[in-house]
Amino acid sequence: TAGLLHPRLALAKGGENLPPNVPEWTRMLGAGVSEKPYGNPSPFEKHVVRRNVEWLTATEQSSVSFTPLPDLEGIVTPSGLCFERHHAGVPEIDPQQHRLIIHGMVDRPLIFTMDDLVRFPSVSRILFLECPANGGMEWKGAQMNGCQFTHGMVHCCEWTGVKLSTLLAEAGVRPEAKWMLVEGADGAVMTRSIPLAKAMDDCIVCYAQNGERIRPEQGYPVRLMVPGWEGNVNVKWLRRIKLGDRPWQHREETSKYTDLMPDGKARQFTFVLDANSVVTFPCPEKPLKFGKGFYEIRGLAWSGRGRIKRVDVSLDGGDNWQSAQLQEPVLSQALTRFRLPWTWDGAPALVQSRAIDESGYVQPTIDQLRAVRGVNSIYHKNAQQTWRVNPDGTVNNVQIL
Amino acid sequence: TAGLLHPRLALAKGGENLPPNVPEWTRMLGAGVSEKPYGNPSPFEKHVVRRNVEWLTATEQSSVSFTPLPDLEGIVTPSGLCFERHHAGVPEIDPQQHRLIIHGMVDRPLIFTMDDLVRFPSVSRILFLECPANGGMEWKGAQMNGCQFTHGMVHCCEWTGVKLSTLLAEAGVRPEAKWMLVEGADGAVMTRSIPLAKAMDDCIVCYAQNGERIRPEQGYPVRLMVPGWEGNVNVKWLRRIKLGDRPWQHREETSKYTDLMPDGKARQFTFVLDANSVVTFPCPEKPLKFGKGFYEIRGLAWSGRGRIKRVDVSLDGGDNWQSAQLQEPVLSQALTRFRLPWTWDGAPALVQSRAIDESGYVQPTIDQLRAVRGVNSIYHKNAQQTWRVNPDGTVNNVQIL
Amino acid sequence: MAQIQGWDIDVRGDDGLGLPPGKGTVKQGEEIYLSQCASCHGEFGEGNGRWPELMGGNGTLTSDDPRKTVGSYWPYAPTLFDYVRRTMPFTAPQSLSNDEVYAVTAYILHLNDLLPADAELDAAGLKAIRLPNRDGFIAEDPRPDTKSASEPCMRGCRTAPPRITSDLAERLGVTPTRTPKD
Amino acid sequence: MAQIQGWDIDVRGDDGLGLPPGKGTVKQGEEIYLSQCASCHGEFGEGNGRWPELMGGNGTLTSDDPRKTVGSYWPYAPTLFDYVRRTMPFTAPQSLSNDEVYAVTAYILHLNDLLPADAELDAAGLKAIRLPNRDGFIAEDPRPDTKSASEPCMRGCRTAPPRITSDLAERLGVTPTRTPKD
Ligand code: HEC
Ligand code: HEC
Ligand SMILES: [Ca+2]
Ligand SMILES: [Ca+2]
Ligand SMILES: [Ca+2]
Ligand SMILES: [Ca+2]
Ligand SMILES: [Ca+2]
Ligand SMILES: [Ca+2]
Ligand SMILES: [Co+2]
Ligand SMILES: [Co+2]
Repeated sequence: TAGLLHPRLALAKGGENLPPNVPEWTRMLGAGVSEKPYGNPSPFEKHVVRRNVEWLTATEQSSVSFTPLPDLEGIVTPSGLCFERHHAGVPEIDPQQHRLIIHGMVDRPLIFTMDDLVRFPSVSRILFLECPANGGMEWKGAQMNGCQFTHGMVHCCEWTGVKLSTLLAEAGVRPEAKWMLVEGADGAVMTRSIPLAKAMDDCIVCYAQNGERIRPEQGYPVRLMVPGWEGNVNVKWLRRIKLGDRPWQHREETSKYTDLMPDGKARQFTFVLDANSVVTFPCPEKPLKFGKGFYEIRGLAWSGRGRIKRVDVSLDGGDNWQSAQLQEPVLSQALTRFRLPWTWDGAPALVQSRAIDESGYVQPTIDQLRAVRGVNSIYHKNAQQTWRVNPDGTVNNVQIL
Repeated sequence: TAGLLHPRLALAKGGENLPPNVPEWTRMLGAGVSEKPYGNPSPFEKHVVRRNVEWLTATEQSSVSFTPLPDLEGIVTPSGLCFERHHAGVPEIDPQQHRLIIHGMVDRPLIFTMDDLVRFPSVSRILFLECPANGGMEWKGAQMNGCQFTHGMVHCCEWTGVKLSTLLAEAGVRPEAKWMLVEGADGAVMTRSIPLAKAMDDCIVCYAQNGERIRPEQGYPVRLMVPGWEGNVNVKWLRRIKLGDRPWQHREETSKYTDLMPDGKARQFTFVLDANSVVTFPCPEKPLKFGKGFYEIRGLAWSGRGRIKRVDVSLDGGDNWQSAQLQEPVLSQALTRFRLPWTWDGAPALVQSRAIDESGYVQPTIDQLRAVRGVNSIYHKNAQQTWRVNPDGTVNNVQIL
Repeated sequence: MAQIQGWDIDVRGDDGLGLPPGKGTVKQGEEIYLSQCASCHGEFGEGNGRWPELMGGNGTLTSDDPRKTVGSYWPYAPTLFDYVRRTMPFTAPQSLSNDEVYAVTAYILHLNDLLPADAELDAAGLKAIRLPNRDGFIAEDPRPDTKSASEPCMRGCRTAPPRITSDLAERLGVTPTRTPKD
Repeated sequence: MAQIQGWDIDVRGDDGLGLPPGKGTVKQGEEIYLSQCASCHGEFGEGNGRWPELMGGNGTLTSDDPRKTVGSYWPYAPTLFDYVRRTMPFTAPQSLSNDEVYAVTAYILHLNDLLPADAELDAAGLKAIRLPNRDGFIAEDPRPDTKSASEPCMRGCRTAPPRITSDLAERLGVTPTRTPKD
């Protein structure tokens, strides 16, 4: 691949820190090892932050902030940049005083301390977590001119905890139990009903995220992870699990997190996150700023139904497609990074990606989705995204037919 | 596994935040979404920090701080907790003004900006990075009573960058080139010589760590990753790569990072990190604080030669061994988490782990190592660690024969 | 277990299982509502600014602008008690007594023409109320609900050139900037 | 390329390739050393406290307490020039001129009895110096250098019960505490 970029390789000109000069930071000592017992990003990365959309919600305590996907590489999201969604702000919980109760249709109701939970056999998985409202602002048309806002309600971390099935075995599940209610300790005392089959299958009661204890915004000291299922059921600040014979029909599974169809009926308990993907470079925040020539298209794909099998990229609005390279290992229910080399000729382009998962599901176009669901279902908007690349290299969010 | 822990499941007694009371944090709103554009751990996790050993070095600018391994789960190390080792402090580099030069035995000397580097085809890998001095304080005997200090010069992150072979192809490698010198932009202007075969094989010029741009302590804005090779050659704040026909015999590969043998000769260019492992629970920092009963032994294993094939754990000082469960997927040259259930009978125990990698290499005992290398070689001490568990559940660092 | 009872606050929507003893009138609810709820949800439940509305919206679910409220969208009345008890008023969750929650629940139902002005509400009364959109939900998830060839087209897939149907995002000016506040 | 030259400071240890023009005397070096180096490395290169020592240690490499210095351990003299130029004095790297680096290099060699007191050093002189431990290094990595059965023993592996050979760690008191400083 020699000659990939060298037409425009930067030759240093002027500047006291540029060669041949020895930069100031090379001529002095930097910070010592005990200066930052817990480290932070460089001050030059101040723009890489979660952002909220101020006009979107009445209050910042029941609101959302978005992961800066265009600034990220690979598949791991740093914990400090994981999107936030909460309904009564982030509680500051003392782990010594936090308890998890399991009761209802069990043989032995139990109360666990954090020490108890950590003591059990543990598992770790790298999992994506997505709010089903991700992309929800785009049902009626292209609205947000930024990948952080069209797709930033997703993150991917390594989660560690005890399998919920282990805890339920301690309590003894009664045969009539078919659902469970999971409840948070925040001011929203968030509740969702989850089928017991999923609980027994792969749910994890997690206390660690990317190696360290879970961040406050993500449920410190303990949250539920429900692999591949919509973010809201992954209840944070988990305080209680109650087993029962049917769902609780609570506010977050009736008034919210239901998908209104054009006929006025609403789908309920739409848990699984269908395959989704987005090109994170180029995108509105990351234009093609060096003119014609080589670029690597980069993006993310994910599916609640398992592994990503393939991601196709189109540069002409879906007429022709090329399969991108997937970063190995491709993990089930985790973000999957895709990459495709591209030599841009300077002409306008319509860049799209299309994910296909191991179940054979193909990420739909926006009109395929609208044909079935109309434009008022808010949740589960997993349509192919289109970025228009303009001749000056700027990039905009558009929708096409 | 019902009944695993329930003899001592905590029943809440007293305390205004314990059930049946509704804790204060459930009765109020917490922080809103724009309060922390970049998040941090809970204030209750203040003890989970890198620590240095003040008596070890004359200055904190040429020193080391250690990863708090006993506090971590899974395999990913959060970037803020990755051990630090630097020789002139952490430089604060402006990425706009940083340059990477490739020259020497190449057809076209080149100067790259950060923008150039990011534009090239990228790769991501989850890799461990270990200082070869990890454990170096333990050659003569058990000295540090803490896993953070006996083994904490290792971390594991997802690294993203451009393959060095891609950049070298741009420059055009001349046939007589056999080694390269890599050089940092810090005040130590750190240099090491690396065989060109390794450079062409799997070295990565990295700008991202766990998704975001590399942390200052880890080489912001760009560092070299040399998978499986001793930390020091993974030069941080990378500013220059020069190709030549033989090693440079610089200070860090003669005076330092050479392994003095009992006969007075020193091994040079001992790059590969042999398989190593340590039990992170229990350990001196994490005693068995609940008396007899169930515990999960947890630990980490890694090898510069590829994948960990097996980890055996002994509870009786090496008389009997059980193979632990390995966290999937097991990645080449990455930390590998192992776990083993254990019901402690309250008797003293000698807990050890022994890693075996895919090359068939078996992690040695300390006396096997000493028999060959004596006690003055400082580096590459990868002996099996022994923790003595006392009847009161406390744990100490010991060495046994 | 006594300890569990303090946290065991869930009320099941479809049959009201878990509703506590207690009662309250629409009249009492009005007073609580006006002092503790109206500042956000509006004097008549119409919702101030972007704060949620709690009434109206009937007949809008098939419109271009569906308004989903207790009256128009919620399937079960006991859910209202459960939600208000667990998390309202927004800034002081769990500060109301059970009687007060019954009262304010009654008042919100009244705002939606589901209870007369002189009504008193208790567990039995709440269970007996049938909300208008009771049968508005489909509990079976019909997804995947879009169809594509199992081997999707790779070359010359379009019959007509792409037509931009929406390109306002760039000019709308609703996207936050990349510059962080200090 | 002119731009590269400013950063192209490496000097190869074995043959001095890259040594710049310039020169300095032991005498000049002594002055620089005493004002800019001795505070850490000691008046005679003996090293103050835990700061590195720069002389002595000959004959200690096979002892219990090897002292590795320029005189006793380093294989190549040009490496000394390279290292001092790139990073010393510690608090002001690259602040010395090439002549000053030659001078202080000469002085350190003199402290190690490798140059007479009246010597002057330049590139040719530095290349000509042969350090005592020139042949002390093995460039081939002989590892893996421990042997274990390819299928290591799993049951009853010990011939004698384990004997603790070192258990001081607990009592030494050199391990930092878990409580962070504020
Ligand atoms: C300070 C503002 C505020 C006050 C005061 C307040 N609420 Fe709310 N209310 C909210 C917000 C915000 C939400 C949406 C929360 C969410 O979904 O995260 C909400 C949601 C609701 C809902 C659910 C609406 C739906 O359709 O899903 C009900 C019912 C409700 N409030 C009732 C009350 C009652 C009763 C009171 C007084 C006792 C009250 N609220 C006081 C802000 C307020
Ligand atoms: C403020 C303290 C300080 C001063 C002043 C200082 N040094 Fe150093 N020197 C150090 C430290 C610390 C190291 C080890 C650095 C490392 O390995 O990271 C070192 C290492 C060295 C070494 C390598 C020793 C070895 O065996 O590897 C040499 C040679 C050296 N210094 C020469 C000098 C000279 C010449 C000067 C003055 C021009 C000087 N130093 C001034 C602190 C100092
Ligand atoms: Ca410290
Ligand atoms: Ca709420
Ligand atoms: Ca903001
Ligand atoms: Ca130095
Ligand atoms: Ca309104
Ligand atoms: Ca000394
Ligand atoms: Co859903
Ligand atoms: Co080595």
